[in-house]
Amino acid sequence: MPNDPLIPMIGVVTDVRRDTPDVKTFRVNALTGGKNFAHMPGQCAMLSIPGVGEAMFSITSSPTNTEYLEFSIKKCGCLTDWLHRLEAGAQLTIRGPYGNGFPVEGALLGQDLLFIAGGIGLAPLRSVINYVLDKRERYGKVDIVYGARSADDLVDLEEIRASWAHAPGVDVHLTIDRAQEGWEGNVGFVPNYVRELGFAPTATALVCGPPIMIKFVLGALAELGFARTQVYTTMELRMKCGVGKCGRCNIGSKYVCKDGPVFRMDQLDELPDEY
Amino acid sequence: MRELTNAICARAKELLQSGAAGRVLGWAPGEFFYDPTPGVFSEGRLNELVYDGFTAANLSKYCIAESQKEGKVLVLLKPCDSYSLAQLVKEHRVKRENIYALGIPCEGKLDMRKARAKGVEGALSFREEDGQVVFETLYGEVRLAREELLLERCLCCRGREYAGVDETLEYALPELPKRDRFQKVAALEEQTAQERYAFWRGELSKCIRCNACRNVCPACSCVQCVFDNPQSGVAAKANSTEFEESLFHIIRAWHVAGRCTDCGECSRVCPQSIPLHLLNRKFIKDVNELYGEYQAGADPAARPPLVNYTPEDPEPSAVLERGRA
Amino acid sequence: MSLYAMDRARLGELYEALGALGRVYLPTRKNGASAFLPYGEEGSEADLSLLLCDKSPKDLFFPQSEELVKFRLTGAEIALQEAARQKEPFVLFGVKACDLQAIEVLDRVFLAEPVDSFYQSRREHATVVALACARPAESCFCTAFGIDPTSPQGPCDAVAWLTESALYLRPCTEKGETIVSCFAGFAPADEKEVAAQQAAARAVLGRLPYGQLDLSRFGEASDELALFDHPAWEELSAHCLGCGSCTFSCPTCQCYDIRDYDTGKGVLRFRCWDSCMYKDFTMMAHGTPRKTQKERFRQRFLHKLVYYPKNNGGLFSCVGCGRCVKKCPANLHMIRVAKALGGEPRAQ
Amino acid sequence: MQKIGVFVCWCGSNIAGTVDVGRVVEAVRQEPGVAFAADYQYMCSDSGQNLIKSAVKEHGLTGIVVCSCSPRMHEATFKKTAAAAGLNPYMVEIANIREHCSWIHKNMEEATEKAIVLARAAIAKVLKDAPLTSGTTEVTKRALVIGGGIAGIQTALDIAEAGFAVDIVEKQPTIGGRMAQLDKTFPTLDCSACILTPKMVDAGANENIELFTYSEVESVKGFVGNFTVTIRKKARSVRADLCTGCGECTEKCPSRKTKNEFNMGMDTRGAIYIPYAQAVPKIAVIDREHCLHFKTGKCGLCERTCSAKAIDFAQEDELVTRNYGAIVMATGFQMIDPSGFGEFGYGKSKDVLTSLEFERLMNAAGPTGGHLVCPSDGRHPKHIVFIQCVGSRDTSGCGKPYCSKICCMYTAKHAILVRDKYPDVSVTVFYIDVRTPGKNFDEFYRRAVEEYGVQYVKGMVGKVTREGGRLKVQGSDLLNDRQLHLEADMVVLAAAIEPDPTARSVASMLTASIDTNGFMTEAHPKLRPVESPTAGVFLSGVCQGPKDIPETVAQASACAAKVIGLLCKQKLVNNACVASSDPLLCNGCSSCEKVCPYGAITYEERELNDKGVRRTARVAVVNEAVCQGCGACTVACPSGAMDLKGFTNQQIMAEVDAICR
Amino acid sequence: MPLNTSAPAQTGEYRPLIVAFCCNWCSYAGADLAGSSRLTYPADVKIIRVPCSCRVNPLFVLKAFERGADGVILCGCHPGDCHYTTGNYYTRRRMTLLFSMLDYLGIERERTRVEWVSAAEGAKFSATMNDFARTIRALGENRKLRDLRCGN
Repeated sequence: MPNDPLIPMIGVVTDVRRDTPDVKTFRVNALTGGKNFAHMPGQCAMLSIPGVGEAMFSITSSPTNTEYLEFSIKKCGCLTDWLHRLEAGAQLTIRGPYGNGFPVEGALLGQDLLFIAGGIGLAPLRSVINYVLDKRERYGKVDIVYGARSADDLVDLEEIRASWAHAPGVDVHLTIDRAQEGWEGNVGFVPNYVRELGFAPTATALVCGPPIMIKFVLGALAELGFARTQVYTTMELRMKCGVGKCGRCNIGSKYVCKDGPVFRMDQLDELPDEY
Repeated sequence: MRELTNAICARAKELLQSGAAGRVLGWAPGEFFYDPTPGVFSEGRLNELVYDGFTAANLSKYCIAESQKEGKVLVLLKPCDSYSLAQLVKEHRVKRENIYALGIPCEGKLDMRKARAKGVEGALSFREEDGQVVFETLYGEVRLAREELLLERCLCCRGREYAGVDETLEYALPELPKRDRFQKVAALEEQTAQERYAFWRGELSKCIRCNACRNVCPACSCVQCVFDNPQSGVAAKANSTEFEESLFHIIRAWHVAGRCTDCGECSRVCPQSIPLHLLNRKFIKDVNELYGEYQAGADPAARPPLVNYTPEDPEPSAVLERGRA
Repeated sequence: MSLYAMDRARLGELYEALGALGRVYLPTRKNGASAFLPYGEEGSEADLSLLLCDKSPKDLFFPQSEELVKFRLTGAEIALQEAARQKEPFVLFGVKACDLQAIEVLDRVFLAEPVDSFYQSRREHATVVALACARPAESCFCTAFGIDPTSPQGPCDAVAWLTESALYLRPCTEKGETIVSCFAGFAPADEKEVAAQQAAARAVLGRLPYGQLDLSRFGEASDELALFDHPAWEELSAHCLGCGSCTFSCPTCQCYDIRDYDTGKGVLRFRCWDSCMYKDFTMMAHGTPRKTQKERFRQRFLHKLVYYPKNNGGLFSCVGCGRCVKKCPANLHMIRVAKALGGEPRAQ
Repeated sequence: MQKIGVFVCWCGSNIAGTVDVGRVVEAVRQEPGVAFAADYQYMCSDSGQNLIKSAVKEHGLTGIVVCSCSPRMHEATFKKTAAAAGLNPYMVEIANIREHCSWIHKNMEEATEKAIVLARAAIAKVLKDAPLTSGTTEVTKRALVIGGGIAGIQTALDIAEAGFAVDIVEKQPTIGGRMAQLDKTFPTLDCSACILTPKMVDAGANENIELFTYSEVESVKGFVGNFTVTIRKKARSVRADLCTGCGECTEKCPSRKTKNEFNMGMDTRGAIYIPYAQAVPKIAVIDREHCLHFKTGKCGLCERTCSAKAIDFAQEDELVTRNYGAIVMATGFQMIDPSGFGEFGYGKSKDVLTSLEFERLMNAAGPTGGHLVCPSDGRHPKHIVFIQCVGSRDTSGCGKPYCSKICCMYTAKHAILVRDKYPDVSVTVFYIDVRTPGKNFDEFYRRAVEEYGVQYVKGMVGKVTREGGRLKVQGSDLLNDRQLHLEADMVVLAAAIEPDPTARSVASMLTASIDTNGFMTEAHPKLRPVESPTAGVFLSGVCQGPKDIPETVAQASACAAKVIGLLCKQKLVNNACVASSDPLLCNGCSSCEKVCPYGAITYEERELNDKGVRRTARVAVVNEAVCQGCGACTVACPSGAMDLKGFTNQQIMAEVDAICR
Repeated sequence: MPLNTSAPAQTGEYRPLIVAFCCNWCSYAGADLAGSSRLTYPADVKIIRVPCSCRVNPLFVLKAFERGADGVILCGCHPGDCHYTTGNYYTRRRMTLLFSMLDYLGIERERTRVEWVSAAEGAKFSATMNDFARTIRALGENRKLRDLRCGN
């Protein structure tokens, strides 16, 4: 391990998978094989291409995966453009893990879980879902609501259909914004779909997606009777150091990279509205 | 000074009442006598407006944002400030129709840094008496000649002409010294390259890249500065090497060349006391000597020297050999 | 611990002798500005009587720019080489009480887990000598933060007092003792002159205009949301130029950026000062949560007065040095903000 | 990831002789982004191009670098190759390792190192290349020919014959130019006027041709296919629609002291005049500078004389603005004033003439009606000395460094004409070299020597002085190594020819470049000799360089062919390397607009979404059809909003970085 | 530490690094002509092709110095002959002022140069580059205006 939190390790891209037109999933291994580090679901890592930049990404693979780390990355800026050009065999730098993660070994144990994701928002939840599915007995019923603009924009559709949909006690509810040929699932926005599906407020909800989706999902959950203490989300703010020092990612007195990125909604309520 | 402040307030009040403007951009009192801050006043708060030896801030740059807002703002401009506004208007950076520019007289602004350097410690208040400034301090009273405390730009005051104001407020004030503003530039030009290099290294090495000079500069009004743009190839936040210190200041001076009105704000606000105006004045001096006198902001129709040419312009090689054997 | 004194006229000899402990950084005037600079540089003039240097001593621990790691890229391969940490000891002499407290503030950031090893190596190799203030300025308001400038306390190895004729020194660590032992000019001394100076200075402190600045609304127990939504921010921040003169002059501001520089032969990753006042500070590919200068301005002041204290047992991350009072181009400084927020909201 | 292919050309031994191409290939393989590198003997050959094409396909290349000769040679070739392989042609960069490397360096080590650096720079640039697509513009189906001499006339006639409208602008009151002033032409001794005037008449009568005589180009805007030209039709003070060309007025005009330009000032004309009998159009013109009416307000004799009521003293200059697809420069030449060469006594004695003056002197329509007499006193000459290379091939700085090309031949012609018509007159020619490279040229010269007994003396004349009514010529005879002192009645100077001075101002309006001698620069001296580097501007006749009549006519027709080729196109493909402004960075300050030579930049208010912050701003907009891609705006822009496609700030900086690595 | 890394390793002789910006229409063609006429000049000179000398941003010049160039020369069409009519007139003002500023800051003024070279002046191009390279060689390394991190 390096001698300073800011000094990264070398990671090797061992596989690149195109999920959607603008999302690719990268498999990363340590130089010597295996994982660069262990993590908990919901934690992040700082990836970088020297000379291009550094940015924080959710680790999409489950901690139960002992072979490699995975990152689903949407092309949206300079660094992600570069990352998307990488092919298997390329090297990058990686440091982490950062943040608190979802309380999979705490508050979520034994709970019914309702995962609600939109678009690339599935990335951090995928780690939790796979963790939960691998340790299926520790948790209650699992519902996954996942939506995107179109069927082409659903990340990991293969895995969802091949694995999640058939897992015991798991219901997968897919939706897309607008009808499209060959799509037989639901059509409509995620918040409305959540409302239609009418989940019981006994479950714990884990929500991730674009801010506007989160906002309306929270409204829908409130209508369904979910308390703020039953809803978790994960934040995406500009994190630079990852270790709570560079002064960028705070919301009031909380640092997203240290105290988050996973927050329970009632915790967020206590913070200034600046995210 | 109180009398002049009253006159300004009175005229501002009339203008607000007449509907010429809806608010006033002026100077609000600070927590000390020397730290007034730019402020916007409604009619009811005009009595808070200050205008004295320390209201040095050039308000022109604030007009960029103010003029985007609804309604018309009355802005108080000292003669030299008015050129900055005129230049901004010329560059379409200020919506002129939302501005009412009132030219106000100036007898030169004071530099607290000079006062401190001359031994004014713990100053609590000041008053002006017969060309002297009297400071009450924690350690007793200190009297200094006013001229000793003038800001660099005021020592080389270019007079009481205004550019492009809607009206001026007449008020008799004593004349200011009119030193040659190019004296120091010329003196540097006389030195050897090695001496000049040593001088500028000494000065620029103090730079902390706080960007105060840039952000206060009315000519540096870019939506996004090249030094903040990661795509520009020169973006940098902090000085990492001597080169970056030089690069930033050369390019900044270059980008404002032909547009800089020599308002001197850059040097006034530099927390590290770097005489940045000497860079701008070098360009101004060169332009004046090579392409004819040019004062940015003075003539709304004149083509700025760097977007202009004549077929007879001197050659770079000839210019570098100027005045050398 | 015991007090020593030396002849003020022999300060030069002391500085030379301190050289045995490492490079000596002193309050120094150079080219019309002041900073903690190595003793003996050409064109510089060390001056312990400077009340405050233009630049705080923070860059000796947290330099404006420092290399973290170097990458060499060959084909697809990345080779990585960590930058060296501080290995040479050095002496930081003449830190005022406010700046000393600022080091404490920085320590709690950089030495908190995970420890920043670059900062740590510099702190470990430093011998810090504090210096009491004899003639505070009107812009000083350290006392509002409970700092006694006549008797500096905090992460230092010795405390010094400079009088008309002598320099007094009270070591407070073993490292501090070595200062006394490395210079023969020190002799045990009594407290009389020091006490007299302290008394005189305290009398002045009592007359500071903002020595008792009301900070009761801020700190660990403050109402974060109320202060965040305070109506005064709008007007306070309206004329902020968004420069970093406050940040970069401030002894406690420690926001940083990590950037890469392509040297043509490799890539240097370096850390540099950044300012939360800059509009690109929190800029992401799709926008920024702090959209206007109001949010950025508020962040800086609330960080010092509320967020930091809440995370650090009530310790403010403003130390009342007054540099922002002197440096802000628009005079939008801590005193103004604390007054505006601390009292009743100003009538609109 | 970009996948760059690098192709290193040997150019036979041109490159490979000095640059170790193998090492270049090895070195560039290490560069980031390079997926393929190869060398080949002739990359521009079909098989070379095929190598590129197959590598693009096989390796999925996204951009290519060709290390070869100058991009001015084969950039277009390789762009086409890339396009054929399915790559965007702007993903091609050339590293010039021939002209800029192998040809100028002798040391293999040094040249190889430099070639690697140049290749690296090109790789760095191509890595930042973006595919560009060109817009298209319509072509205005009309051409403008500037200059109505034989070159202009021939070009216009050919274009008109192809069915396109063409306008001729001629500053003189008639077309015809210099050729109209010549007596006979070499080497056939045709009568110049006899062969020219039918063409002049054709031009005047052709329904596709419109003549703007006594006119000048006032301004030119636009670009290839879309020029907008304003022509100033100077006031003739004579209504063209009424004047019958009867010449009545010219006879009556009381002002008779004006030097007659047509006769090189050797006689005079009236203030109202028709330049010569065969002028086209045959319309009188009043020279206001010398007209009594305009000088004194009196007179008006012509007005009273004219039965057609064509005189119009109130006539004003008229500005005509027209659109053209192509512009032809046919501005011709003039003879230099040899009075700068004091030793020849030109200007001191009337009997020292230039060749063109002599031409008029021999002409039946000339000042003496074709009688060869000494201008000083009208006596019949006994001995005429011709001096060649007066001001040509002159490196002293007084004259022209180039060979005027036509002098040797016309001097031979003059000598023959004199000896033929006046066998009693002896003729001596001083020459440096006699240059006769042309069909029947040397034969012609030999006839002068052998048949007509013209004395050719190799040597320069040192001095011509007047002595007792005759001229004394002092010269050296190099072949016999002696000084000659000759008595002569007339000395004729074969003065250098130079481009017409108006060419310079017209060229600058056209943004066409001019060489140090004032001749128009060709797009390529060998391969594109009738095109200017400025697209849409073509070169006809002596404005491009000295030539004789057949060459001029040949070039004029070649030029016409090029114009016709352009006018035949339905649409033109624009320059893809144009400026573009990032609205989010634009300050709207107008600096860029001020430096744009084409008026390609305008401003508009635009609603912007700046990373979530909405604002309305005045921003610059570039007209891509008008922008020629100079990049002046990019430097005037302080915020870096303005950039130039194909030569972006990032690309140039990447090249700098690569070179300085 | 040897600052210049571009020098051939086998000779101890100092080889400067010279960046020449050449406009496409005149000077680049002039350089081509120098090449086809086999008029040599030192390999220290590396040419960057720009459409017009007016494309050269002062940032490029400074960037070259930052990266370790020892001299920067700009070549364009002769004033009045610019392919784009006026480009080199702006270049002339810009570079006059910029180079005067560099001189003012104490940078050796011989390190910067502007020359007008037409497409026909291959000989002038070669002579200019020879002279400039000689001048820079005599001046030695650029130490005042470079980023010390470069080349590492």
